[in-house]
Amino acid sequence: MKLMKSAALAAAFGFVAMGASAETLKIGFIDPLSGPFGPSGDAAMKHWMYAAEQVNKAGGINGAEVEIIAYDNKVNPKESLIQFQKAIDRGVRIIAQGNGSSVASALIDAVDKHNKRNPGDEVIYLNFAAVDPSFTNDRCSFYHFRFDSHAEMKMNAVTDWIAARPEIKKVYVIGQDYSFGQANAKAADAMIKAKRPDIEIVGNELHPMGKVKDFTPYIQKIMQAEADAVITGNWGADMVLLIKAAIASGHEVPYLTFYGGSLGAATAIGKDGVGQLYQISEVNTNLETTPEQNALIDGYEAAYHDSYYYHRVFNAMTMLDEAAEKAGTNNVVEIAKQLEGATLDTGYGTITMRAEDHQILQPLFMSVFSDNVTRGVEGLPLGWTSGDADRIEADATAMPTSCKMERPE
Amino acid sequence: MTTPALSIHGLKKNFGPAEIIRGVDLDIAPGERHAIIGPNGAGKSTLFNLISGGYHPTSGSVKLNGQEIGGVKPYAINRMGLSRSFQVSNIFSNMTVRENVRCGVLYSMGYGYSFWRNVGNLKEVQEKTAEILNSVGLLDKASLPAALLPYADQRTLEIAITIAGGADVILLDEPTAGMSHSETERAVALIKRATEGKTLIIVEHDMGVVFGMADRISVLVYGEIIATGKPEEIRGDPRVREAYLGDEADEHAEGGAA
Amino acid sequence: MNNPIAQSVANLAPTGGQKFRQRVLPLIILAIIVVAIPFFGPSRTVYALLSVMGINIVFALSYNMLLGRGGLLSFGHAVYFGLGGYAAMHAMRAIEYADGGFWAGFPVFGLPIIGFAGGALAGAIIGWPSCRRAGTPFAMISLGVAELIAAAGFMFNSIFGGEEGISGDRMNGPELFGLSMGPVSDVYWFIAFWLVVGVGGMYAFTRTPLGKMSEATRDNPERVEFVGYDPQRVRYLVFIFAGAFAGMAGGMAAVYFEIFTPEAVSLLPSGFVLLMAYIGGIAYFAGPVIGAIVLTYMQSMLSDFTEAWLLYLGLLFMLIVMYAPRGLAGIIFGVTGSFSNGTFSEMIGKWLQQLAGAFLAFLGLIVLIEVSVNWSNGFGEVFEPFGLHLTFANPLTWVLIVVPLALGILILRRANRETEEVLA
Amino acid sequence: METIIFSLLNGVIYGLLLFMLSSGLTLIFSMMGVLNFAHASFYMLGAYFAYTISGVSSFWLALIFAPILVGLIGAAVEKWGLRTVHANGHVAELLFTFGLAYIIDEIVKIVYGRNAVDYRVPELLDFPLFELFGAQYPAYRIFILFISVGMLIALWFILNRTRAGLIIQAALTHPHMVGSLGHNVPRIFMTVFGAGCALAGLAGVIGGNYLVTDPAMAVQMGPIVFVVVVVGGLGSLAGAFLAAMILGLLQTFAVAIDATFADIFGFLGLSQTSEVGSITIASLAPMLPFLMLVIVLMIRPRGLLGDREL
Repeated sequence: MKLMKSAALAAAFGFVAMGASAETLKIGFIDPLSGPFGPSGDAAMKHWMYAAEQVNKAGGINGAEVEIIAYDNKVNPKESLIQFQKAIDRGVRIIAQGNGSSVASALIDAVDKHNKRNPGDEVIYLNFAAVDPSFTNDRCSFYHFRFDSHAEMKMNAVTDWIAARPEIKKVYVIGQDYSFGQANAKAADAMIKAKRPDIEIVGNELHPMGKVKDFTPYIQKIMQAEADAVITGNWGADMVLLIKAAIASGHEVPYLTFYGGSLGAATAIGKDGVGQLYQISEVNTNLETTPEQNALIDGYEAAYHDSYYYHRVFNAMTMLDEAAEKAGTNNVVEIAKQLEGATLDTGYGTITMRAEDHQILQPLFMSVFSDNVTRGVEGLPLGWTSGDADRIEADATAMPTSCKMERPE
Repeated sequence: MTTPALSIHGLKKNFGPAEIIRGVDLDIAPGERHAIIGPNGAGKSTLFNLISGGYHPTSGSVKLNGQEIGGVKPYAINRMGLSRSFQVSNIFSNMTVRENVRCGVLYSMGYGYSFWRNVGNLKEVQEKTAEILNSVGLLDKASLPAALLPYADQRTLEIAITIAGGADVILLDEPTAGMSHSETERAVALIKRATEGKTLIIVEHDMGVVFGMADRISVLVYGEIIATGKPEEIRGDPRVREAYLGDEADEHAEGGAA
Repeated sequence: MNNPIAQSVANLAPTGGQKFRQRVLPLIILAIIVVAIPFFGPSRTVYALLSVMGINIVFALSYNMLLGRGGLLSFGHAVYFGLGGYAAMHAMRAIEYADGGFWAGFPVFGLPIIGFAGGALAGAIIGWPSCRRAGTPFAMISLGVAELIAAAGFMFNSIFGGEEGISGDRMNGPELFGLSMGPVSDVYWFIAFWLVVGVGGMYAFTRTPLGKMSEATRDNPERVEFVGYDPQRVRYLVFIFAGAFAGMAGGMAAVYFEIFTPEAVSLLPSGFVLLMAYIGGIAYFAGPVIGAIVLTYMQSMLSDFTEAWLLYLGLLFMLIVMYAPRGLAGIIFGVTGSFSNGTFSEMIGKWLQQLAGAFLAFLGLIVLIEVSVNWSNGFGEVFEPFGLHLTFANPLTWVLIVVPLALGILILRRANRETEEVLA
Repeated sequence: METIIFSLLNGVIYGLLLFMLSSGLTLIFSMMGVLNFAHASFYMLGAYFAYTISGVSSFWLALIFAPILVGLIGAAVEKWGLRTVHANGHVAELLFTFGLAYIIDEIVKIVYGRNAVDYRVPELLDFPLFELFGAQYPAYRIFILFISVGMLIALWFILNRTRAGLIIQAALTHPHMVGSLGHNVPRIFMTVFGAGCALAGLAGVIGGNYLVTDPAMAVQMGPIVFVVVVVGGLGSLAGAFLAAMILGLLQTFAVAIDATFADIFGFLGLSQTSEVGSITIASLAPMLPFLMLVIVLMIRPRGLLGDREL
């Protein structure tokens, strides 16, 4: 926060464009910091700041100190574009954003247009959470790198997990009625039919986003359909209320979520969700890993009194560091060239930034909410755990891409 | 006989079970000055609202120059040539006096809802406004906000807005209510001058005003007209005296709640 | 003018000089400021802020056609901004993919006209049921309609483009005035042009018969009926114009941002435009202009200093509603007005007192809010102005909260009491 | 069959919760003409206070004291805030509450954090009461039912059997008359506003753990409350009750319908694959209240049982 404020003061009162300086490498973090989505952005910002601290302790990137400058975009695409202009003025040439595909879409567009209209002064965009598949398919861009598995890859992993469990015979899909939920619904249907034609999809429901207060009627429908597992891409209150309603109705089947581990969900759902709430993600803090990784988690949680969640932020920072060192310069186009196809050995396996579409390939884990964990989340004795069978290898998550990348000379 | 300016037949108005107007018949000739008197609660204001479009009649008919206007919207009736004033000053208090009168002029001059003209440049509107302001004696106060006018001037402005549209049937609802004696005299002179050649229907409590101005008088009691006639006929009518005086005594007892 | 009476009333109306000073001069000053700014070599941030301010000024003024001039409180004005913007956005794509025909010859510079038409059309359709009533029913209908349109925004992907909206490229079609529309400075001229057109157009509207009757309908709908106007029709027409100018602002936004998302038709921007207009002052034509400038700055810059900017915004709004219902414009015109009528020297003492009181109270409040926010975040940071180390455990914090707050409120009360005594 | 019974039960409970939340606003709105935008914020405060109180003592104490606390805050807001702007008319009052909602939201975020808090159903009620067609029915829902009905009876008793209630009833139908009866109008307003807020607070206490207690709960509930009040009609608690029930049932039943527009309007040639045709009734369920709001205001501005127009 301090970093952000002092810098912001300079910008607001100076009102002048500042060039990029040699001593610092500025990363413009553009995410919600106030309003209803403030918590998500805030948590991500803490991860970025801790990641920057770690890199700086090790001497920075090519000797330059990494500075995270946070911009509050209120999850509003238009506001994000204003903050983007502010960031460029401040000498930021690397932006990071995650929350909200609408914002990501606007930023990809804006970055592309900026780079086209200002050759020699390019900006690259590290996307750590916006999962619309199109960003690394038909809308792919040389300047955009995604460090999270996109929605279809996650759905692919979820359906792989289901396919490996013969006891699951009937699946229900429920999601929010907007582009993301609609895409999920289609993908789930197609993938399950392809992998396990014997599984019956007993329901594929879309409900309006953020409007349903009582999910019990939906749960009754799911129960009457006698589903053995439920897949949902819901996030925020829609996810929490759905799970709570399922618990209250005693519907004890796996609820396979994309965002069950998001901030605040564990607290809101509580111990009743144990054994029933699943999430697909690139990490859970109870996985077996290296001592370094454990030290990182401990260090982060001690420094920020917050749960370690955005593992991919550390992946992004480390890959950025390595790419820049390899390029021998902090010029972002050179960094981007080195990021293409880069690999990194993490505490959970090797990850690759696929060159053809700038999509990360990383192992995914289907974790279950449990009360028998060494590391809890949100200060609770509850956390996420998974067995060996719940690991989906990085290669298995790969999906074909329709990307036709245009690269600069 | 020529078509009456205003012709009312079998007019009734109920509010739920309460019959407020219980069958009114009245013909008023063009150019006549007609006064309606009656005790409080007789239905005078209701009758005005029925004529001017404020209320929908339960039954019966109201004809303006031979055309049915019962249940027609007030603005439509106004456009057909009937205009009214209100018992309580009903002016545009955030506007200047000049703007107030101009509001009354605009529609009749054919500028209706136009949004492609600057009101400041409409010469004939300015002239008409000035003429009306002059005729009611408010010319020197034209730039004052209407809310700052003294009470009597607000009443005058009320009349000015009413006559501004050039309607030939004018309804005035207690135009001198609350005025001092000298103010009343001036108001009466103004009304006489301003409604020259027009049909005037006036509700008034001040008997001096009524008998000094009206060609004919109707007495409305409990929703019915009990007598219509020349002032001297009404003055001598025993039914009127009975109904009126009896009720006026009650009115004093009640403390005059309107 | 051969009529002497008309001549005398014409004398009562504002003179040519007054008219020029009050009506034309502010517009010319606006145009000069707008033209002068680029010569100071503004940064991208300044260009971005100014452009958004320009858009918001037109948007807030269009809102004030309803609230300030028409007395209609709407909770769904962003619907027209959004629909106009979407219309312009679709047109921009049509220009991009045009293959001859009408759109191939349409300059991107003219897209606000499409927005204007789109907003007017939306206003004409939605206004028909909405404008039958004024007051609270109108406000509630606008809220319901806004909710419905916001939900539709996420359902009809072919129109709204789903969550990610639709985007386009403004660097297509024929160029106008030699502007490629690529760099922010080119877009600045575009925004400036339409800002002057919009402000001028909406000012002119207040001078038309319809504009005047809209004010009359706000003040006294009953009387309006009895001078030949249908108040519903007046409201409806005003509503269409308000929608049209909001749509024009949407068209400006479409060109500036090159993207429109369903969030643009949601309740949030509808609430924000209400704040802009009201904080600026709805009783003055210039009020929403001031409000748009101040709030745009707050929205995009204040969030750099504090994440509690929404709280400050809320507090500012409450203070305006409670103690300065004529808004910031009311305060400004109160002060400038006192120069012309010579009461400035009497009032200045009181104002300085009020200013000092407000400043002190505000100081205490800032310390309270900032320390609270940092305490709430709880990750080791504390509020550190001027090297002070303030936490709730630090007694100095409480001194810095309570003393200025109490002192400020005391001064404010004293100043107000004095005025009451003077008035009495 | 199962669907119908479940939808009925859930609809009634949701409707009762809505009624509890909106009855206070009906009182406030009918008497003072203030359409309180912050009403749902008081509901949120109720939930958060209950969370705090049940944390240090028990849920049962929270059930009593949280609404009282919310009511006191409401009364204070009326006395030191709303009354100041009263002279500037209803629009100013509406805007005041609009700003108040903003501020309460932000303060709650600072004090309680921006994520959900762990406010849960008390142990005593945390068990499945009975099983219906294979699905468990939680006891807490029946508890909500009892509390709401209890409140309904208490409200009815106060309004019809006490002097204060009779004054309030008179004021509901004839807001301008109260002053002439010689009653202290500001005090009545303050009491009603406080009581209305307390009712919202009570809804928060029992709704907060049934749903989720987070800073977004006010924003989510806010507009629905207006719908209940407006559709129910001015001055009519019975109307509000009816509207809440209709909304509760409508929403739960619509969810259970799988039909799409194409199924219904197929005879018009609407195809299943078209954008409009593929919309299901279920996905429209949460939009129904707003559709109802707009339609009622257009064709019947006095609401279902209101005695006068808005």
